[in-house]
Amino acid sequence: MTSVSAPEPIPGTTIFDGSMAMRGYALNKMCYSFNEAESRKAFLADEDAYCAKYGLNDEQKAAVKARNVLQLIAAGGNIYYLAKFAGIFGLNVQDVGAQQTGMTVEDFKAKLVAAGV
Amino acid sequence: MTSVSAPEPIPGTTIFDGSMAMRGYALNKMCYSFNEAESRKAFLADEDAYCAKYGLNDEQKAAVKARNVLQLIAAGGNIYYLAKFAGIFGLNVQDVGAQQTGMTVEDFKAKLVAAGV
Amino acid sequence: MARIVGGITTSHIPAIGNAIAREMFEDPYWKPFFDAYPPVRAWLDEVKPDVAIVVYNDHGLNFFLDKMPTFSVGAAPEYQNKDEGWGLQPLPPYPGDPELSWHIINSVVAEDFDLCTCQEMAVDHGFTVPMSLLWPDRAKMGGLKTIPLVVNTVQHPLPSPARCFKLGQALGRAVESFDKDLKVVVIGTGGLSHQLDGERAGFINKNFDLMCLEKIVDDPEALTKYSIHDLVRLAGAQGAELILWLVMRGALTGTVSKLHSNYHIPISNTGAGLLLLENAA
Amino acid sequence: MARIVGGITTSHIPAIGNAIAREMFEDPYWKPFFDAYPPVRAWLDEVKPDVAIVVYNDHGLNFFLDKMPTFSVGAAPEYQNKDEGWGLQPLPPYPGDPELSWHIINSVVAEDFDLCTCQEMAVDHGFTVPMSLLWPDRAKMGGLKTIPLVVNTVQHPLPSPARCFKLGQALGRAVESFDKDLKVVVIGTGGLSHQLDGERAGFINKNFDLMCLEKIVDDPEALTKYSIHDLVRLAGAQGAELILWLVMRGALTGTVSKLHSNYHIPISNTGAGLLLLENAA
Ligand SMILES: [Fe+3]
Ligand SMILES: [Fe+3]
Repeated sequence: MTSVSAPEPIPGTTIFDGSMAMRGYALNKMCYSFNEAESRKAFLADEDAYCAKYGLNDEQKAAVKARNVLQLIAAGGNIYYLAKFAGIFGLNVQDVGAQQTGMTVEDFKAKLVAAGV
Repeated sequence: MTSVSAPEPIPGTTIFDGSMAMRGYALNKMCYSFNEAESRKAFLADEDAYCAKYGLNDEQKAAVKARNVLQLIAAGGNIYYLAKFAGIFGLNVQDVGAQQTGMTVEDFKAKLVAAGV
Repeated sequence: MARIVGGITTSHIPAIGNAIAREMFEDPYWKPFFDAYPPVRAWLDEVKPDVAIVVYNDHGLNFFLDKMPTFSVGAAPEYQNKDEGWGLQPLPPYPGDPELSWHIINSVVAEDFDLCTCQEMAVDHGFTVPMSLLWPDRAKMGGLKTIPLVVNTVQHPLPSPARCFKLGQALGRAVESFDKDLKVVVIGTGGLSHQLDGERAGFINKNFDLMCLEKIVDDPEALTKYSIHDLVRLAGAQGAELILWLVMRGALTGTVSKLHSNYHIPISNTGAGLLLLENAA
Repeated sequence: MARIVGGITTSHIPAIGNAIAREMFEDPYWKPFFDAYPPVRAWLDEVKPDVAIVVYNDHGLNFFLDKMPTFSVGAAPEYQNKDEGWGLQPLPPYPGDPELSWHIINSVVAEDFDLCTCQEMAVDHGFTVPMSLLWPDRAKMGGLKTIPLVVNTVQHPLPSPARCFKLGQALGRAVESFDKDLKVVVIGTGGLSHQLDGERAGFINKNFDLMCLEKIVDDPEALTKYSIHDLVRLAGAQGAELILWLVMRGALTGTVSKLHSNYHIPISNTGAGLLLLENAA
């Protein structure tokens, strides 16, 4: 069953597989709730209570508080659900990309343009 | 694609397939809600309003009103969801079987016992 | 490595749940049914499996027609039993084994089975009734963990008997490639012949059931030749639940021997079949 | 009989939805992207398909991890677009074709694909952005009906490229056995290379994308040799969306010719590929 054994890791890349899915379930469930305007409002009104309601662990709570995407991913966050969290603060995937790569948004965008040359 | 073309009908048996599923969607969705005690209560409190809320058509409303299982099936009801409707009135699958076959519950049970001989 | 120590088939009729709740074990209607179970419990007591994979169909508790998967595998740390609407009291939750669940999911998806994975899943009588029959005393479950495997029997098209058997075979390979010393039992629930709906309600086919009880042991491939439509015609609309047994049987990859069997008509509207199959390496 | 008249690939990036909403068609960043679409629209205008099958991945609107199916097919009379949480205004619903949906479901399940069937389904930007790009004027859609086909790319294990291609082939056979004179177009959405998450965010692989744009036309089997892990490594974590293109390509059973293509870097974090493939009988 070689297809099932874990292949070489890919640098800078977390595969969202079963083990990440288990770790991140509560966090992702909270982020999934942000599809609804009321949930986003409730989160903004009382962030701590909202995180507690979804049963986030301490690592997840700290990552949420820090708005830190790499920490959120390490805590089991899935980028598709995290995008809804980022959206609350008006951040798009380029802002998120810049934060994760430690670049300014301008530099991150320039890097993308350069990929086309 | 012979496996997809419709095979011989089976007397007294409705296959709950796509066409039945389309026909019965509203009815089955209502019955699915009866998993929850509050929904059962709301139905009992105002049956017409509850049926209207789920968008039942006239055939379905009439079948619900008549507590008639064969009519409910003809209107697209699926037995698994209908069982939850029957449960509201304390009817089990033998009561439902008797009603559909036009037998008394005692005769229906006797028929089942006879199948074992 | 993990090993599948055996397979069990048992009916999962809700009325059984009621009878258990009311402790009707000595009632003349129920006695011939309940009396068949002690030998299976004794075997479980002796073998002490670590995990039970329970193959059943959801009856409209966890899944509705808005999202109706063909095959679903639970990957939750525990499984809640919930109100199904007609009076069965919900039982305490069952512990899951998410690590083994994910191993199975990875292995089986790699073999081209298109699973639905469920990290939260409410289990209904299709799961709880067999568990209560096999482990009437929760204290005796010890550290037993469970994995629900749900097959669509609610809305046609259902997966064919052949497809279900193949899923079972892939499940067997998955379990036996899991790198932990676990004893796993696979439980195929439901059946045998019954029909709840329509003018043919109450249909039971004893001859067909007895044939299935025989073939499933030594010649399960014979049963995979039937189409779903054949099963509905021969075993009744809900008799198509035989496909759940075929998933279980497919998972037994070793030398299979029948240690115990029983057949009883009727329980509620159903011909109830019980089998204990040992899977020797 | 129904016929698949062609296949289209297009990116489905949410930023495109924003740019459309703000009518940024002449903006220097967007112009080279939007300018590629008129030839495809002209073809659609001429061919006037009756049904569009849209192959996409749900990005966390209709499905959550409690029930995550591998392959889902919509069977609803209409599909609602809903709030995804980050500002895209929901669009009016899209009409479905439940009759063709059920024909496809019956046909494909009979070929051992274990679908999840959805009689209610909210569609997200993965579906709506391609629709807006191809039919910017809803009035020009005429009686066009839609069928969403959703592939899991959110949670591993994903179905392999080979499995997705085979699903496409089964889809092609299903459509072409439908007893109604319909012209069907299949739209493979998403891709090409991109990665949103991790320290490697912003990864784009132009050479790999250009290779895909070539191979998908004349030698799609070559792409089915990759594993999902290969795709993540070569095309980025979300570049695995290439499997959606492979479903589309599998459905083109006739003589395939490329009528139009475009490739542009970057749109948002992505290499955006557009292809119009004609499927001659
Ligand atoms: Fe059942
Ligand atoms: Fe996408």
